[in-house]
Amino acid sequence: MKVRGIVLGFALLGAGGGLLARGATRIGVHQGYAPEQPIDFPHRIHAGDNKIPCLYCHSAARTSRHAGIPSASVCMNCHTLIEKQTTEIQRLKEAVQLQRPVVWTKVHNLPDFVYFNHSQHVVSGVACQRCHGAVERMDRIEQASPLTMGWCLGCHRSEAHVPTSTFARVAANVRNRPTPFAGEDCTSCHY
Amino acid sequence: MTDRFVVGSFGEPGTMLAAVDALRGAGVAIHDVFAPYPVHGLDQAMGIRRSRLPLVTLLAGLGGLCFALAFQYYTAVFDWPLDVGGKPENSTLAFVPVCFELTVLIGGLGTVGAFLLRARLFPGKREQLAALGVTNNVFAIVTYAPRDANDDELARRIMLENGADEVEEREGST
Amino acid sequence: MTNRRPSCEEAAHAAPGGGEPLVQIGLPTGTRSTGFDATRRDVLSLMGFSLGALGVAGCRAPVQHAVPLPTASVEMVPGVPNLYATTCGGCSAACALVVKQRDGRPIKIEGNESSPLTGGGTCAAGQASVLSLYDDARLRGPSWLGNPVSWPEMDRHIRTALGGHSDAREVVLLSQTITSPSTRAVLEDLRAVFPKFRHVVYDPMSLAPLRAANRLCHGVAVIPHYRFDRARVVVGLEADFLGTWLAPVEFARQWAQRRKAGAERAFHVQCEAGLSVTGSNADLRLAVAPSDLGRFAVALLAAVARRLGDEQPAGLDASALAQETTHAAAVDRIAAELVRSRGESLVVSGSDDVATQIVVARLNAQLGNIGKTVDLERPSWQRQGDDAALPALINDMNRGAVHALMIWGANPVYDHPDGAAFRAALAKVALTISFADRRDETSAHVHAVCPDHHFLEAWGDAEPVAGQFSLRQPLIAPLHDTRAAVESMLAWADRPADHRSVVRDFWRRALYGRTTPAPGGFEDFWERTLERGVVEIPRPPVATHPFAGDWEGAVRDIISRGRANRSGAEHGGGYELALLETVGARDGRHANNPWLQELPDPMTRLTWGNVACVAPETAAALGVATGDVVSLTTEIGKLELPAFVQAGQQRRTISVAVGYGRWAAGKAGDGVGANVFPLARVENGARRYWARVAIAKTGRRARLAPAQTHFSMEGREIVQFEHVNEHEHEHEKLPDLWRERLRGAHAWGMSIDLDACTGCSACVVACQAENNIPVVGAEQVRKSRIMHWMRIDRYFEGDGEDARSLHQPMMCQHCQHAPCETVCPVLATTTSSEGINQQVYNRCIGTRYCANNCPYKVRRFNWHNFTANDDFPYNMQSPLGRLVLNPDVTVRSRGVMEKCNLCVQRIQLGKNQAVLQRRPMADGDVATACQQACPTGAIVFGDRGDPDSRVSKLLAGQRAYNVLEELGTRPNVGYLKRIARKEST
Amino acid sequence: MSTGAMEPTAGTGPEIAPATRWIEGTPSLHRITTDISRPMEAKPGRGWWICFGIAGAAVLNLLGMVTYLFAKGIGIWGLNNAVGWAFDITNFVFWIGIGHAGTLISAILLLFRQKWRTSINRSAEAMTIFAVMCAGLFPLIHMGRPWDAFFIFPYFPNQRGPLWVNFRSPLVWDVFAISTYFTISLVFWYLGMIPDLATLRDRAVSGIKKFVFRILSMGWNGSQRTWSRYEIVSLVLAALATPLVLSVHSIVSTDFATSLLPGWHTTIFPPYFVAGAIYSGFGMVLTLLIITRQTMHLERYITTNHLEAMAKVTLLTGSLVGYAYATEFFNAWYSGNVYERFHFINRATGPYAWCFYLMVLCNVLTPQIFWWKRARRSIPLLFIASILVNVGMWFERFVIIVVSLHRAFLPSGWGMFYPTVFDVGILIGVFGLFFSLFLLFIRALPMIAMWEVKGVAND
Repeated sequence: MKVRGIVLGFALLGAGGGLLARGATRIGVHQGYAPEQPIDFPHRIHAGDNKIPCLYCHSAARTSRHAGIPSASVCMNCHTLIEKQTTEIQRLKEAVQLQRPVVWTKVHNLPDFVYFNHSQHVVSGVACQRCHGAVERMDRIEQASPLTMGWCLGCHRSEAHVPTSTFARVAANVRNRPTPFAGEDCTSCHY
Repeated sequence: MTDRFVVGSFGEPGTMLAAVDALRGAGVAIHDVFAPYPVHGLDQAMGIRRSRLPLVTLLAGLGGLCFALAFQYYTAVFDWPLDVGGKPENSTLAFVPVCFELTVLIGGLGTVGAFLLRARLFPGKREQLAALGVTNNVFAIVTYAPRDANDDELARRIMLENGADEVEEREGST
Repeated sequence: MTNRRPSCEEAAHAAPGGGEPLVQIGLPTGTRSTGFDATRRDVLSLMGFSLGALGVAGCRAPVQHAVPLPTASVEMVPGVPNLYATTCGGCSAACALVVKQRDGRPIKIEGNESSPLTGGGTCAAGQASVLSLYDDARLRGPSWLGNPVSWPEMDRHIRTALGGHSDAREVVLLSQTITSPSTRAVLEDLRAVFPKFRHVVYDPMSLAPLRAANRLCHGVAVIPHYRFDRARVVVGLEADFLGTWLAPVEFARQWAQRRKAGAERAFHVQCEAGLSVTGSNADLRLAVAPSDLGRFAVALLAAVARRLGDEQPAGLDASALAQETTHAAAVDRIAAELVRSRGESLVVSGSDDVATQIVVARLNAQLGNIGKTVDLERPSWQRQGDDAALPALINDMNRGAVHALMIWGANPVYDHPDGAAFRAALAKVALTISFADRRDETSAHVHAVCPDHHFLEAWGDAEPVAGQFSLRQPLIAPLHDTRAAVESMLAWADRPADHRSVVRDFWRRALYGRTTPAPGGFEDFWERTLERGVVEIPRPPVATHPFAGDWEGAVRDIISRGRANRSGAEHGGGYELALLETVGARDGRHANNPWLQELPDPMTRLTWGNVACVAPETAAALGVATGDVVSLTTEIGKLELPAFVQAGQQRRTISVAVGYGRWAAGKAGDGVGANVFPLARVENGARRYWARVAIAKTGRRARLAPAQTHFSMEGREIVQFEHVNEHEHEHEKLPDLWRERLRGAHAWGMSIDLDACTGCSACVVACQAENNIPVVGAEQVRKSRIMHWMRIDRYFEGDGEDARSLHQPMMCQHCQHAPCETVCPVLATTTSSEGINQQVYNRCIGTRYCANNCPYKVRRFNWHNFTANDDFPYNMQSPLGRLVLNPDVTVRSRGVMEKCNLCVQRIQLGKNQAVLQRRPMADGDVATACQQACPTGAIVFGDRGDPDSRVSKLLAGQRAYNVLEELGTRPNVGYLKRIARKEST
Repeated sequence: MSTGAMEPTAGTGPEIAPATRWIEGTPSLHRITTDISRPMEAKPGRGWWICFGIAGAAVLNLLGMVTYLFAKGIGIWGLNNAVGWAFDITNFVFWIGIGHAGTLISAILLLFRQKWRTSINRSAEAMTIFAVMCAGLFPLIHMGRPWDAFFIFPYFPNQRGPLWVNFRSPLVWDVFAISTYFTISLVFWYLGMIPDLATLRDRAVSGIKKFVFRILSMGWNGSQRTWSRYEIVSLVLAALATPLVLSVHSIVSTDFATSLLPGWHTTIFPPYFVAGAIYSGFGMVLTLLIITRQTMHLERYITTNHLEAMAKVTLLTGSLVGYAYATEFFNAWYSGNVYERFHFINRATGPYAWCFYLMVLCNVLTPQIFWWKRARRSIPLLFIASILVNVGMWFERFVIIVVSLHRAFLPSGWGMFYPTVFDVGILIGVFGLFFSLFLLFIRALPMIAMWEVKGVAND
């Protein structure tokens, strides 16, 4: 019976260690991060109900590394015509009149030392939702993906037609891999 | 179940050895002998077979070797074949040191683990001493004392003849 | 590479005053993108302190904000760099630039490829000048009698002090050379307003004697426009035209064009006292003391004349003259070369002696170079300073004749021998105004300091060479409450106007007429010129007459003085102190620029200070070793400097760099080195840049900050030579143990032409600016911890005066079999599918094993945290200084290894552009920072996978080789052997 | 332990026994127990306190300096772009070397049935463990970013997906070699101590002591059946540990041998390093034993014969090392490689030549005195020699590392290394750490294997 006690102890220790390890690997991962915003902007209404294309507001995503948060003036393109008034819209109009920039809280923060270029992906036809989740169904925007290196690589490899599952890779003749279309080099993202 | 034992303590390894021989000669079943250090010749005297622990070592070692080789090969060739100094993805020679180390590590730990299990040793186990000072300077022979009494006498007599300082009977469980 | 824009009207029109427009422009969505963002820095510093902080940084990431512009900008997309053409304000050469602006901040200076003069080259100082924009020492606003005031107040004060313009009291503008035509026009207007307006021009490093000589010989007091690209033989007499003299970028380009011309390759002779960039690249270098320079020129003239069968100077025969110089044999040979290529030769001299300049002018005339390699009709408008004017001005000031003095871009208290006198005289002037951007040595003593814009904040134009115009436009709204000097002066003249319209109107009025009218009229012309940056507008040639100077008089003068010198040399100590400019320090105006202070001088490889260069023989004679402090005593006075034993130095001379020893430049520049300008006294109307000196050991030692300590190649084939018309056998490649690895779409590589590289070090600063390389300070440099990714190694061949100095740019060689990669335990450095040796900072744990195993020693380790660390008070410490950081490049934390990555951020940008434009990449799409900066085009980057790319062709060529090839590292960076000319005498 | 004696034909036993006695007199079993337990049961003497005071001070200094190091970065050391490793890795290799004698004595001598090991192997093993601890400190603190040290372990799960570690890098080999070596040595040491722990348990009077020893001794009761398995296990471990010892320093030597630096890139490094390691290890064992036998009055068990035997080993390994030095120079000359040649000329005539000559003096010349029996048996001589040997071996590593680095291929990259106060302070501090650990050990645990001595005593 003593022996059993010992074994049990070791088992518990192992389990604890496992949990710890799992916790450790979540450090710096903010999946589900959904901070409050200065203006309660519902993507559900704009991108969802009204089907405004993402790139209408986040136009920079086509040309820049940043998708960009639209200037209040961009909002006014529509909101000057729409008479629907809410306190939130009021705040927006204030900001425009006073030329006071809205200080949004950034949701998707990449880890340090990582370069990500939106335009590259947008032009290559990667859907926004693939990383940002079903934004059109979100009231308050939240980080849908872990944004870890392993997560990025998964996609880059499938895009690069490099088998990702171990067995697939074992099956595939590794010697003549196709040269990745989506970069698999360190310097694709780190410099 | 509880048994009755005859425990004889000796101050000298020589006398103890003689007693062991005599006892086995008289066909008394020896449960175990307790000593402050491994008295040589006692194994043969008691007829203990050589332990098979080295087999465990071999298996554990091989296990370690295979794991090391497979793991390195997997990480370097399959999981992400990076170009490191233009070297071949499968730089087997470079994998040798780690293979060796893991062989030794797992082999060694496996053996010790197996030994502790087999010898029923674990931290905090309460010791069962055959006699006071068996870890210092006393050698103790423990024989089973079966029901019928004269046999019992036999064991006691042989031990005393062979210079046991003291012989006692005890109840106990193994 | 990125979208090039006509002009940066936005920045131009943004409300002046303070940084708030900047902050709005500068912090677009994603503070992270701006590279100097708080979070990254905080995380790093946190990490710096404890392991726990890693958890902190990770578990609860600091909240970040994204601040879009209130009104969307058409031009400026956050994260997309824009390029704007403008004109450099670093020196009077006024090179045409293209400046990279990122999120509203100018962050990188590049040469303007469309300029016919520079062709896209820049110099070290030019590259660094972007950092001066973010200099903490800059004044935040105008100040009157030392108290900050608003501009209206300031104008009121000055108007009252000027007391109307009617009365005939003298108003003087003291400035350095002004190459801006519009500004010159403004000054004419001022003459109209102020009856007695005088413009005094002076340059710390003056060429007045050259202009004087041309006045005497050709009737025009101009500096000719030299054409080194047309010269098959170039003879330089104390003219460091590849490094610092006049317009080094333009000249280096021309010179390199000739050098690369194969059989047409120019033969370049350089005569100088101290080793200069130009001398180290000459095919034949002669060490000539300043006092002998004139006699050398005379001997050369005589030799040429004899060969041409021309008349000899009356009463002197060639053989006698030949004896005047120590280099008789060489002189004859040079004469032969010169005569052989008459009309295609060029003799330039930076001599401070009019007589010598006359002899040189005669030489060029005799050789028929006038109008061919020496263009007097379309002269250069640079270095217009008049040496005699400043002493005269000081007299007038003392007499009280000067009522108001405006000082613009001049700092005589520091860089003039009469500085003290000038300072004293300032007190006698009713109103003294300075446009200086800082409280420097001079502006500290004036009534009103009206800080001018940095040139990246300003409008303007320039005409460095007759007919070659370029425009200047602001890249950013003024960071501080500054005002263009032109605007200030016009305001005080009651003709207020903003500088932009001043320039624009001038161009419409004075220049547009002379151009072929554009379809869209002036607007169109203006827009196009702004976009292009440069324009060539023909102008009537300056009237000159053929050589008619009293050259014989000059010769006699030189001879007699030479004899005096000689006899003087016997008893007056016997040594001559020669002042020289270095590519980093120049005339000292950039002294507070830490990039330039830490730029190793290509000739001495020293940083942070100047030294007394002594010839090895002299050093032995005096028992002086490098680092010994010596005292140099001239008739002007005495100064102490650490000695530096420099092979190639003329025996009887000691060379010291000017531009150091400032005391009011700012944190970085103050008290670095010693100021030797006071020795350059004015003698019969011209500044002398050499003096007789007595040198003595003080017994004290100084700790220099060298970037390189060993200058011999130890017989190793590091810098290799190819001998002209000598067949090199094809050397076979080493066998490869391993099969070729799978390669990606490209195979990036680089070729560096050692025959074209002058060592000017523009690339080093360009690399520093592009890649956020920190300045570490003298103490760390002493510990050999300088961080430059690209360095220019300097080796000596031979010794004494004839030592040949070799430059070799050295950065990561991007080996295909990189020794560093194998040893990294964590895969922080690997070869990319495109052949780049990648360094991943966030994977690096800093074992430094890679650096130990790197045969080229090009890896650089962050021994401390050099960012936002008060132990390192340089640009990266101050929030303002960090605005120069490149957002596309990681700011490295403490404890990680770094090195050249072939400007991978530019490669990625190039790829991105190609993808966006749905086209394959073409050769030349990507230029690394060093390549872009190089004035001689010595560096070529490209895809080695494409056999037609320039780099492939070059590296397949006869001269290509790899450094330490025998180690089998297979670098992707190759070198082209330096060409050693067969000495055929 | 006394396998030798177990041999029914104790062939080797009698041959050695008359020549040398490994125990003075014939103490009774009980006497042995009490003698060896005395240091643990008596109050520490003044000598011990003085030593511990000094060592402890050094440890505090170490803590302070390492804290400052983590706060400021390794720039506080004298390292630079030319010389990327100096005191840090020198100390690392040095301590790893020290760590070699312990396992060697217990394992190899066990296999060779050398009875004289019995009274020294326990402390030698302890020394090994402490030395490896000291060594292990350096790979950690020498990193630029020690808080990311865990990167060098291949672990799962992680955030990086398929990025593991570089199994081609000798540093990764080191990680495996040293952790294995440490673990196996620790297990070997502990296993060997279990019977003695049981003895102590049964002697213990105070409840706490008894409790602690009871936990540690795992209920050992001296059963012969266990004893016989126990001996097998010991033999197995010894058989594993022996190649392990050789492998560890061979692998450490590949840190240098696999590079391409002149002075590092040499094939003789593995055997050369192993010899050196054993050499320095024995030097350190000598130093420690001479001190402890005096202070702890254990002359009866640690006899002059022991010391002499070790002196012989020292002489052998010292000469091996000397031979290696000579070979290096010969190869450099014979290879005709300019870089190699320059390196060795520079080693003997360059700015660090004095280190080289000091190293030759200490490592090659010093041990030669042991050709004389009188020298081998003179305690003071042995003591001085053992110190010199360790000085010499430290400088050997310094020469190999710094002299090779400071003048490599491109003269433009040449530099010098000048130690700072932190370099020296940490060096001293680690010695303090080592000695404090050892001092604590001899107070807390039986520094001589009682049961083995008993075995030998009763032959």
